Amino acid sequence: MFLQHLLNGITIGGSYALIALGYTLVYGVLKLINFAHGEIYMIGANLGFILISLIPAMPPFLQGNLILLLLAVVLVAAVICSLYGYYLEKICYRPLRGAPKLTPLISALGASIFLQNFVMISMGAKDRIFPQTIGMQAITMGGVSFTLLQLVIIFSSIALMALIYWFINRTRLGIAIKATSADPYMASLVGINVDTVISVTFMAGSFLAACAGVMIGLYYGSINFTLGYLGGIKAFTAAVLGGIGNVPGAMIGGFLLGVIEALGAGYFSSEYKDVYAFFILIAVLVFRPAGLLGKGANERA
Amino acid sequence: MTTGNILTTDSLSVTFGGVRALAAVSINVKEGEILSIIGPNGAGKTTFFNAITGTCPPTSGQVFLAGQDITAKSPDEVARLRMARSFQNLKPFPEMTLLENVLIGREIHMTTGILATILRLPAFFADEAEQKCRARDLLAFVGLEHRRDHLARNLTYGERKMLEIARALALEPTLLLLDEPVAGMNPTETGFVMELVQNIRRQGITVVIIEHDMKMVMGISDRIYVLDHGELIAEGAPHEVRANPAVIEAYLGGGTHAPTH
Amino acid sequence: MKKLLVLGLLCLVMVGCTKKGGQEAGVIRIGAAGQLTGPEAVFGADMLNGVTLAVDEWNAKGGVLGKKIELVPGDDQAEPRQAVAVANKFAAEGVAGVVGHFNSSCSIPASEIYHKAGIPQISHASTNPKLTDQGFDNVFRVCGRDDQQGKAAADFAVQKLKVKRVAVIHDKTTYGQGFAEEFKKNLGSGVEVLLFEGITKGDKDYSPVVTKIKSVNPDLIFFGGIYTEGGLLVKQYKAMGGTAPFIGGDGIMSEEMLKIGGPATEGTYATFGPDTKDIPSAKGFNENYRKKYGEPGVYSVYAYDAANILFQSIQAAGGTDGKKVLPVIRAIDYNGALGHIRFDARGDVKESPYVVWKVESGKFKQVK
Amino acid sequence: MNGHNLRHDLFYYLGMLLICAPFLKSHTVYVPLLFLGVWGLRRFAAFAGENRTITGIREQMESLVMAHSSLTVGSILAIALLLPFVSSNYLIDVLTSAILYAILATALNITVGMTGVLVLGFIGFYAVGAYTTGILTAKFALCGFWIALPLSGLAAMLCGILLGIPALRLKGDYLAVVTLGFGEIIRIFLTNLNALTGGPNGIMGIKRPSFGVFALDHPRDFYWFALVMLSLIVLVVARLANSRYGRAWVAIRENEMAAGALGINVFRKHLLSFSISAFLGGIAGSLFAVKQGFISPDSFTFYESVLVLCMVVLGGIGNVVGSVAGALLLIIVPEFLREFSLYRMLVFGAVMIAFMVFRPNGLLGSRLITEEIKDSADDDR
Repeated sequence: MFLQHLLNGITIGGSYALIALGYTLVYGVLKLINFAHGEIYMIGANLGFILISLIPAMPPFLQGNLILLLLAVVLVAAVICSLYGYYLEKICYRPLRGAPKLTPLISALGASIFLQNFVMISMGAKDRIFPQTIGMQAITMGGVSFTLLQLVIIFSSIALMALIYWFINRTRLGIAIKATSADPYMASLVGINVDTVISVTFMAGSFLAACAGVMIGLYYGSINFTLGYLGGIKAFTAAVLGGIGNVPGAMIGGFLLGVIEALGAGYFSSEYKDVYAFFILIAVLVFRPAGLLGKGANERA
Repeated sequence: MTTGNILTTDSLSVTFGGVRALAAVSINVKEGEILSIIGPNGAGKTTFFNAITGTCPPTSGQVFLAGQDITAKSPDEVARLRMARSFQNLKPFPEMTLLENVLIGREIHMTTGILATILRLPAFFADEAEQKCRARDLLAFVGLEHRRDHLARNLTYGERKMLEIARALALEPTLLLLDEPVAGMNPTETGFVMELVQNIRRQGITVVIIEHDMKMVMGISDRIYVLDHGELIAEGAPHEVRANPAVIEAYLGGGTHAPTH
Repeated sequence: MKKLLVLGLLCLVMVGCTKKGGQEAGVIRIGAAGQLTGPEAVFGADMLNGVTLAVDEWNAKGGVLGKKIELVPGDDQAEPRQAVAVANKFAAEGVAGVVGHFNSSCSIPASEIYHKAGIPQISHASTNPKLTDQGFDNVFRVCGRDDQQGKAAADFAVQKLKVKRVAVIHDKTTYGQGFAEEFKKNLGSGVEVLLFEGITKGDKDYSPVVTKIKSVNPDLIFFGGIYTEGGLLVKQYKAMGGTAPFIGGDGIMSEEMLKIGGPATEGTYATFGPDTKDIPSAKGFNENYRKKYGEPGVYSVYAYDAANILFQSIQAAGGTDGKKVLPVIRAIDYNGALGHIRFDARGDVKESPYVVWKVESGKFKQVK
Repeated sequence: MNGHNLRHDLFYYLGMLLICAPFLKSHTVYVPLLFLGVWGLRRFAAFAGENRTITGIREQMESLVMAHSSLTVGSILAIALLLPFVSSNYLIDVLTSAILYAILATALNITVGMTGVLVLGFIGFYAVGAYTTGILTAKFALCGFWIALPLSGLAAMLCGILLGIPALRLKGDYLAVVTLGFGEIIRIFLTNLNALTGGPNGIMGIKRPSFGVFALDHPRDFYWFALVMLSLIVLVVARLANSRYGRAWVAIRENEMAAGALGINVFRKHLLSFSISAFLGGIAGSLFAVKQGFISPDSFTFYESVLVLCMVVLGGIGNVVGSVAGALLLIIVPEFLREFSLYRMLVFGAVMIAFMVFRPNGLLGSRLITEEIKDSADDDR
């Protein structure tokens, strides 16, 4: 029972972690909460649905290789989503650089409402059902039941996190992102194009969110346009839990939140499932504002 | 505590993540004097102000204001004990008029309760009128009376500095800390500020100044402390400090401002 | 500029005010209220299509009392505040009757306004008992009540399935929780309720609650709620290796349920009205609806009949005055796509309309 | 504009169209039109910003209204009072709704606008107020409306203080998210505490208040009552704004550090503004409960919080009259757009972004406390 809850928590935690990375990366460079990030995740899931429903129209030799197709779907959705991230930043945040804190936050809320309704109008309000694809049979091992898909999702999220970790620590652009988070002014002095870095950060975050979106779509099989709100809030909580602006923190925070939720709902009451997330959020912020892995407690404003 | 010392620090230290910004600085400020603190950039002067006003609590050491331990007090408590300060990078309230800016400084002297405010009782009007009158006087004192209804964001750089001084004076401080009051000003303006500071002292207010402008420092200070790398390296009257080899070394070694220009 | 803007705004309001509502000559207006936008907009669309079909049919025959029927849609966004606004709007525009709302939480506050204005309200889907228990003389519904439905589901579970251990899950809505409580109440002493728990609507991850269900190992799982959550619940339960069947209500009686749940829904029970395929009078509706809008939603036919009852009553009353129309509706013996409908004193349908359906080879089929 | 600019714009919008393409269906043909509109707006904003005549006319009109401000306020009030005589019950209901939201916006403006503390879960206080009234007057019928009204405010204020004491030590975004969490927690508890709140069914049968024998049953009477409450609250808030409290709040908004150095206890002033705001939110909630006669958790969603925030922003942050105007605008205009309900929220979101980008100070600008005096140094911003 405990192991089962743990596994459930880790599966959902992986997607929280992926979305949380987007919040954390953007917060790092811009010191801004990208409230529309949850919607990017939602758009990713919807793109995944659109692309998967295109599969039957593909040439037959491609259709045989389902794994390859699914990979392609994730990739295409993620690339389109990163463009969404790019435009989001360009339209809603760039003109507001240097404006009071409140301003970009409100335009983010506006973007959130816009994207939600855009998808609602174009995709319809009802839930879209992903076709049943791979590995939905239950596998039971030592009292714990899981599906193949669940394992795939856990491993892909870990792989994606490794990828982003590599990107940030080993590539030129990634290091530029790190430098900009540390001190944008100094970064611009040493010849880093801060605008480009910010765009790339948004795109990277959106890329991950889209991957999470498609995976969640496959896992639960049903998506709609309201997905982004709750997913976004939860992921944000995860980011704060780990210490916003801190990349490993977001990953750990995501998994932790997933597990806490699963255990809370499992052992207490699932009626208050969302309350656990918010209570943790408030408790963490009040008692350890910098998050579990964060540093520089009070100066973050 | 010797009487006559309005501010005393006892081996005040501030550490930022392993870096010592202030190392066991002990100074005393005598009542009624004009004291300057100088030192090269990064010597820890502003950190010292932040440490004594509670903006950045010291890692170790103690601060006494008129004999009272204020080490652990928050900035607003310190301000209510009549220690006022200005900031190096200016912090006027841009969307408020000059008069309102100064009235914020009068806040601790205002007594009207919330109910009296809502009901607009006579006490409210009396209080408002009195404080506005005081605020106007202060603006006149720094030469900004004619712009009292302008927004602070429309002021020039020099005017903002003046506004900050007026605002700090509104607290009716016994001790006034000025962080680079003439930086970026032309000689005429500097002369005006020097006169102003002396006028302030004449009202019985002790003034501590951080400044790079040596003409001002040497011209009006009674005493000077010199900080370098967070440590106190010299103390004395202007002419003594000017001749101190350690000071010359510190400025020639790492600074842009030699104390002799 | 600043205050002029405010002035301008008020002028706008004034202009709006002068455009007073009222029945234009030659037209009878009918309101159709439900969630036309939002996550459950599909219910609104099903309702609107059903009503539109009825309106078109009557208009093709020359209208009611020789006047054309004009349909006025009202979007309550499944939110009580909006429902009240819609109701007030309908009242101001002088509609002759209202079909709707969908959610009980919307129908109830709106009914008070219709009551004051003397407008007949026939809800096609609000099953919460409170709606008609308020005692308003203008409120009717063509669907059943949750207490009837809860009893039907409980009777079926006890008498036919002979279950002993049940887990009860609901979605914490007026509908879902009310239904679940009625179900629990009607189970009797012979059945043990192992779990009574709510889930969050709109969530996608029900693995914690599913794990819990599995650990108590019930004979039957009751779900009070709609298909979006129901489908996921069934699917996640089966994916975790669970085997007990589910039973739900009208909320999960939908093609969507089958799509979301996939093969996992096989063997799921649902209480609902009888199959319209068995009702000869529904044939026309089913054909016409399919021609115009595709496969009907489960509540389309209820909306269609509600609209028809309204039109027939207005026709019979000889006018749109609520005072004349209401007694006609109360006394009506209507034979439509749902079969015979007669109202009792509260405004509920007289015969409990519930039967049990079961998913067999990917389709809901009525259990005989 | 030069060729490069044009080409850049072209790529920009083509790219946007391209990423929207997967979603394009027959009924979203308006999306390209929307982009065109955005483009036009951008050009127009640039044009209007540069065009002296347009700004000149605006300033002239401003000063004209300002010169007769008491007359303007008086006539607006007169119109508002007389309005019910020429409108239907439906419109009165819409206007009453707008008034309740105006109270909410005025209350929220104290924290968001004046003190600069972003609160995203403000509807939580509204909910606490509404449920306090519901529970006291209907569920357990302990007392009448007139006792419940202040109690609702106090209950909300208590929540505000309990939340504020730990939360107000945080800053900016963090605080915003904590308040968002608060709003959600309140809603979840309202849904689950069945015995107290009626759970998802909410509370029914809340009666309208009455003055002795004179019951405010007719929508028109209740409208007047709400109008009186709004006027009172606006008056109180305006008076607070124009006093040492308001000045201290604004000072904290402008620069917390400087305010602290001037002896202002930032935390206590924050808490004061937060609790006054919560109190007024609770009062609005109480009015909402008696207006609707029925409350359920559905009415207190995050979306409502955002809506109220938008009113504050649209009207101009920190501007008391602006909040009221914002509320009227955001409740009344969508009501006229009911026919286009599908696109309503889409446009709403776009307008929010456009406002932030093109007119961040809101419709009425941010100042009314003391009028801004324009001079040559104005381009300092």
